[in-house]
Amino acid sequence: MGRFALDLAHMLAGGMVLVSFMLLYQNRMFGLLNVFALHAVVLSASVAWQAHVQAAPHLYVTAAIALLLKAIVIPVALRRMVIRLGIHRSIETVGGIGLTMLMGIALVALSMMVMLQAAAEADPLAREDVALALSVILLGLLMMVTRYNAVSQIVGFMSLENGLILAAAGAKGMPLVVEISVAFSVLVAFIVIGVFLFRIRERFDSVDTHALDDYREGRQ
Amino acid sequence: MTTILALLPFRPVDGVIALPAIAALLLAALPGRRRSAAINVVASFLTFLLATTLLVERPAPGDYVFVDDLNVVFVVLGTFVGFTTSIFSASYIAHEIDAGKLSPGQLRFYHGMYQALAFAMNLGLLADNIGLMWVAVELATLTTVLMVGIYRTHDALEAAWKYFILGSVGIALALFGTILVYMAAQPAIGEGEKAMVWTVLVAEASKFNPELLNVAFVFLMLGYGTKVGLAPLHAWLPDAHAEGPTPISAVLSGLLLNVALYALLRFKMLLAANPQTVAPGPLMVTLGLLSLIFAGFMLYRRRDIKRLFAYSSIEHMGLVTFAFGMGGPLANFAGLLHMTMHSLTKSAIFFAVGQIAQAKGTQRLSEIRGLTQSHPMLGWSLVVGVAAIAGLPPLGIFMSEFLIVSSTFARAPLLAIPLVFGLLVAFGALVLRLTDVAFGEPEGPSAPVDASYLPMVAHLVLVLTAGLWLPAPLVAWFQHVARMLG
Amino acid sequence: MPVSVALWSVAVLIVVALATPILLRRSAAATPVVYGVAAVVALVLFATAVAALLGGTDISGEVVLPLGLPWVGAHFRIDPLSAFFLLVIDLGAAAASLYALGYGAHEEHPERVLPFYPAFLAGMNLVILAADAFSFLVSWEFMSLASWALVMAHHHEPENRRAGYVYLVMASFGTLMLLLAFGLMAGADGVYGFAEMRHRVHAEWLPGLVLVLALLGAGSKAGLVPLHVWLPLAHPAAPSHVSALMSGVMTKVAVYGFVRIVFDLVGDPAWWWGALVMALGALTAVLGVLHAILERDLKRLLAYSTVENIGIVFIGLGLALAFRTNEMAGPAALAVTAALFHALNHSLFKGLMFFGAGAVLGATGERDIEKLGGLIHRLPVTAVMMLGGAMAISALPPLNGFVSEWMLFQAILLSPDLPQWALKFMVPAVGAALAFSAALAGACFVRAYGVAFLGRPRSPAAAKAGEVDGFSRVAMGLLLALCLLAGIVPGLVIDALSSVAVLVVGHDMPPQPLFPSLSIVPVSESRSSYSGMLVFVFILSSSAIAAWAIHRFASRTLRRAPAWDCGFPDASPMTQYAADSFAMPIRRVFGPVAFRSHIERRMPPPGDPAPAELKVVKHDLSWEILYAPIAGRVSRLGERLNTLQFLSIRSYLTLVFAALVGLLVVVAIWA
Amino acid sequence: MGLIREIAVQGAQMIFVLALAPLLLGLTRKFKARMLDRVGPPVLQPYRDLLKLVRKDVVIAENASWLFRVAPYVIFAATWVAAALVPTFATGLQFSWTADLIAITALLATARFFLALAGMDVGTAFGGIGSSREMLFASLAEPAMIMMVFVVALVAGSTQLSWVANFMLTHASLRVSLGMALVALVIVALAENARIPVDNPATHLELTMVHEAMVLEYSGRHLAVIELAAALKLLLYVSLIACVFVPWGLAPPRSGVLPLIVGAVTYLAKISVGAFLLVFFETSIAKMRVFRVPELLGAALMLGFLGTLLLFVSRSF
Repeated sequence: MGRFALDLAHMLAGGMVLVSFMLLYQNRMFGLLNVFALHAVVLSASVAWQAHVQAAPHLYVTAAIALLLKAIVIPVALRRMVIRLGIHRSIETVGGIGLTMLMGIALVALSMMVMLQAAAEADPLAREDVALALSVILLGLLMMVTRYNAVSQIVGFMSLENGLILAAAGAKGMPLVVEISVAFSVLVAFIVIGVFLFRIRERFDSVDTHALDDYREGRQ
Repeated sequence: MTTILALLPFRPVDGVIALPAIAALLLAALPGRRRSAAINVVASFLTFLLATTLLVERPAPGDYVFVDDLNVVFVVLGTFVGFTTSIFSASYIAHEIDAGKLSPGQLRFYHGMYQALAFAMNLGLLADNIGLMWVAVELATLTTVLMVGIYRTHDALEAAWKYFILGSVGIALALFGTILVYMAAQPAIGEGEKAMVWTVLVAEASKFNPELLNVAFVFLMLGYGTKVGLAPLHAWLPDAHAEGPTPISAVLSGLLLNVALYALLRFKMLLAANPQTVAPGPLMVTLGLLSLIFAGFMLYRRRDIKRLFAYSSIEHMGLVTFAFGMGGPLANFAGLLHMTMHSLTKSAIFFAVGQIAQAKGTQRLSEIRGLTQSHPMLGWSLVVGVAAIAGLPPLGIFMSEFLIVSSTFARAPLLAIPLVFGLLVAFGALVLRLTDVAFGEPEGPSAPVDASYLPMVAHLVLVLTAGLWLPAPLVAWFQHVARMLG
Repeated sequence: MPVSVALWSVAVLIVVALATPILLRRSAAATPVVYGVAAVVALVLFATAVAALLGGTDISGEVVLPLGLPWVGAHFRIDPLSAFFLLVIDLGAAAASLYALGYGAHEEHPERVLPFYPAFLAGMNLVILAADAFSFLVSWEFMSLASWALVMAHHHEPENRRAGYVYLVMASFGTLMLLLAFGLMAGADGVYGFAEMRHRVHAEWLPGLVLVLALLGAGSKAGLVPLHVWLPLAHPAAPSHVSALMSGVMTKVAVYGFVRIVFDLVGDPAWWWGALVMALGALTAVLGVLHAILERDLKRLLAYSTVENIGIVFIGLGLALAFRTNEMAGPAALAVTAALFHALNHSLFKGLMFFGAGAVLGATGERDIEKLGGLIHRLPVTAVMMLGGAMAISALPPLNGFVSEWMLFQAILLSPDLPQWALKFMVPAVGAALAFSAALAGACFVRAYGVAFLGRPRSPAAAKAGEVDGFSRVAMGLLLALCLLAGIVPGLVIDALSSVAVLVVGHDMPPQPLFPSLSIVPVSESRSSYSGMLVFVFILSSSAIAAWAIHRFASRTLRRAPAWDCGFPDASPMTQYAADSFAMPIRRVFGPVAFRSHIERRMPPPGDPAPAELKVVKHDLSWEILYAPIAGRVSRLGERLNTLQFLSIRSYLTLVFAALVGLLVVVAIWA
Repeated sequence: MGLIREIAVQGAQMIFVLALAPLLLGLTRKFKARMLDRVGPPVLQPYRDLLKLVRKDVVIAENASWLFRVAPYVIFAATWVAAALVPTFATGLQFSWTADLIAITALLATARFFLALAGMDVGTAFGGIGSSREMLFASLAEPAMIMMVFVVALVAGSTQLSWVANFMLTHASLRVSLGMALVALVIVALAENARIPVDNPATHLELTMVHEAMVLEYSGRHLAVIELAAALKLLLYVSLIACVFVPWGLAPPRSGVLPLIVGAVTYLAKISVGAFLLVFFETSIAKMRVFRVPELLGAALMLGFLGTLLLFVSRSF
């Protein structure tokens, strides 16, 4: 395949990393959701491109799922929830946004270091893809651990999962990609429902509003 | 024997996987508690029978399902514990319903989930496809999440939620590892299904890109390690054990941890098959020791009896991981033996604990006293069980610990020091708790126990026998597997 | 073949142990049945051991059972060393079972004693019979487990529970240490059979490490300072006949383990081994007896005195090691014979003393000697037995305790020829320590016997006490007779030990002449000799003559009157010299050094009728310096780590994240 | 024939020490009185006392046990046997191999054991105080004694007194360690025989008394036997010092009558000198406080230890 294909794939994957950084940068709830929708769009574009390049039609399904579910349904649902549950519109972070951005950069560097030398003789398309996917995953995790709000943590998890889909799609001829993406969508749905069910307003680690630490063997 | 098997309309392997699935649907559909409990037991028993047939006759490995010495160990052990646990859970759940803790609807759900869990685990164990294995483990996790939360109490839900979130991250990491393995395999094997078929992978492993495999193993170690409950990925385990119904705690400790460990072992073999890779040993040894010592210290401050034994599960999984990490025929043998013994003992202990908790109406250690006096049978069984889990002879775990410690000391004396230290710390804690629970002046309410002691006693007898005498075929078999594990 | 006989007997014991719960439910006669069977089996084993030791039977055979480690099997055999210890153990076991036939009758919870008693005996015998590392350790720990269950028999007292806890933890510590020792000797290829282990060639650093591990492992079971702390807690907690077994017999099993590993399995010693073992032994002996002399609890006092005697045994073993290193075979044989002889003696008189203590406990319900007194009037027979035991344990001729210590002194007198300077300086000090502990033991038992049995009763319980049953008296009489026998014809024991000495140090003592009149000659007539028989006869005859002459030719009348007491007759029994006051001078002289002891006085203000209080505070330093800090550290660390139980999910995720990044960094650097 | 003669000699020795013991006591008292410019009791006074006591009725406390009545004879017998085994006028007696120096020490320990028990039997404060202090002193005196034995044994290569004496006769030489041993032995002897500065044999009803406190409840024949045993003990120590450190004049084994007589005469001379020295020492020193005594005995122990150490070390030269 031509250089163009490679560059485009590379650009899309890189775009996802960029959007992940944008996610990290957000400090407003709705902004976050919008950016996440963008993240999903870029993902589906990238997956679609992979489908085209690899001539693997089933990947189009994955792309479609991504677009439909993650770019539209879930963001909307979350936005509803934020309004319904009256969740704070601002995002509290551990150690401030700047610091997390710096850590994010370090993580991207790390993943490049690890993957580029690791996948040395894997075919270049896959290599770039995987390296970037790994950085997306790490950024997603970083988001999960540096954001207090439940919603932003969900978003972090979903971006992590986007990274997984990206990697899976990038792996040439990988079977079960569709199934996996479906499975993950189910998982995410579970989480969102859980949040809604347990009325988690602020903290991920408290399934209800009143303080909880007393139950775990009462830590007096 | 083989002729009888030939009469079966289906291959035993498929039966082992399919039967629980069918039973699950059936149970989900059928109301009625006695019946559903009975069906649960029968289904588990039949699964166990079918699994034992795998010992004598093995199907040819297919793309999705295969049987070799390694996973037969796990399958037979798993189906056996699943069977005994189903007996125990029958009486346990009956009591819970009488106590009004569970509604009939939840009961249906429970039994359905029980079989679904069995299905998922058997699938994961027998899967010949790393993708399929991953899916199965994820399924098993989800089912247990649902069962942990079954009481709908606040604590149960919180525990389930914690388990769910941590588990999902673990799943994600494991998946990424799997993808990387595929990518490593794909140049050598070519695109498509084949590159995920285990038997093919291990055959071709020497041609894979080693660095990629290293990175992959990091992710798999953390991903599946979360399920094994290795520190520092253990956080979900104690709460899940403590808040779920006791049979599920038994299944978690006795089976699910093993399944995750099995997945780890598979990939360890994969790496072992490729000489250029970084040896996975050190990684496993480190995490194993960490879990052992950490859990040992955590045992001291426990106030909840189920949480106590959950931490002891972490300790023992750490020990097993350590043994497999050390590698070599002796240590691997010890690891297999230890895992088996731990499954049997720990589930027996949870049987006892479940009945104790029902008899005393509490799980708080401080409110359970003098069991050997108030409930001699339960109390002494608990004493035997804890003696076994603490590694006292003549019970089975002593033999494996003997082999682990002595072989380690002969090979890497410096590693033996933290090992022995951790064992002592854990021992001290367990005995301390046992002294208070089993002896002293009984206090608090104590209802009589009507549940059957059979599963518990059966397990303990097995453990005792194994400590004194191992049947030669079993030994030969374990030794073969140990060599297989390299 | 003796081995199979022994194994069958052990099997019988185990069967009894398993059958006991049913027996208890079926019939009321469980107690006599169990103890009776145990006694018979013990006697059978004893006979086997005697036959094996005196070479009456062929003991070359080794039995391999398809148990234990699959590819090793369970090896059992009897060689002279194990035969001797079998003898010691089953003699004690037989006596204890006989005693228990009477004493066990008033056990309120027989179901907590009976099943474990035969198991305990079986465990001890198996340790001696085992001929491979795995069976040895299994039996060893099984023995600990069974005795732990017996310690927990009276689990309602919190201090018993604590004792059981400390005991079990120490026991498993010891087992792990032995496990490491065997692991070292077995090597990476796992050679666990003793026969093969013996012939392995080790790296030169290895035997030293094995010695240290063996000291830690066997020493923690035997009660070497500073590993003795569990012993005075656990031994008294058990029923008295079990205390007798634990103190008199189980410690010998530990000695056996040490001898087996260090003398037999690991190979040639280095010179510092002897020094180390001797030093520990001396320390143990002195500290043990100093603790004993301040103790008020009779059974605990006996337990501490066990610590002392173990110290004496290890002094002998250390000497033997030192001699053996320098190819001084004869002296080595003398030292090791003395050590083993003392082990035998201790098992005899310590059993006797614990039986006596049990009798007192049964008769008065008191273990605190401050509440006893005048028992010589109430328990005449027990009083005689205890007197004999006290004399034997205080190493007074003509009883057996003296003979072994005398032989030790003779061995020390041979040690100036040792070339190493450290040994030259150490051995005299050890000798002084030995003499010192012997003298203190005398003081200790004068105090114990004088306060408990003589004088006037200090409590109603003591005043109303009654003599114990026949079985107990017979058991005590048996042991006392053996003490006397071993004291007046020690030559027999020494000759019996010669094969053991040959096995252990490759040489034996010269055969002891039966005539002239049973004197023992360790080295040569010109050097030293001792005839317990003649001393006994002389003392007996001369005192008899004196008594007869005086009564015959001088007065024989006797008048009873109030005590003179310098003109203050019949004050209250409280004015008697109490145990604490008896120990006061010794405490005042040695206490501050040995265990920072001091006195707490509480004087009520003038006009307050409340009694003044005076309390002696003594610390077991090894506990406070060694164990308390460790326990504190562990619990503090546990407390600190415990916060990890209460983190938020986000923090747990952070842990996972950190682990992931860390590992990735590692891999990145690695590749 | 020879055997009978040997046994006769042995018997003679036993009678001899028994007969001499009170005399030594009398001598010391006489010498002491003289040094204090008193006339003092006649030398034979102790014999008279003993006879009188033996004839008197015995009065014992109501709650005294059989042990109280048996103890005196055991004490006496043990001491007597011990004394009989120390060569006085002849070495190599028939039964000398029965017990060596260590055994003799132990025999004295046996006597002490029973004395201390007897002290506690009646259950009075005085008896207890006596026994307690006696055992305290013993706990230091015995090791000191053993150390002394070590020194002697290492020099002479035997713990058998006859051999020691013969060795000393043949290889007489001045040695530092022997000197230390002598001092140690003297201190031990003073303590064991309840002499000043450790105890005062002449007093009663003094709270620092030890030996007298233990025998406080005894009377009549019992007291007589105990006193005799005490006298024997004193004689034993004196003759021990004599035969180890001034062995001259001892009759060699299997010797004729003349050497025996010579031995006897020299022995008498020795003990009278010993008595004189003892008294001289006692009159020139004051009684100690009880808790100073352990320091004194500790010094003895140290001396014995040093002597032993010297010998151990000097072996390698």
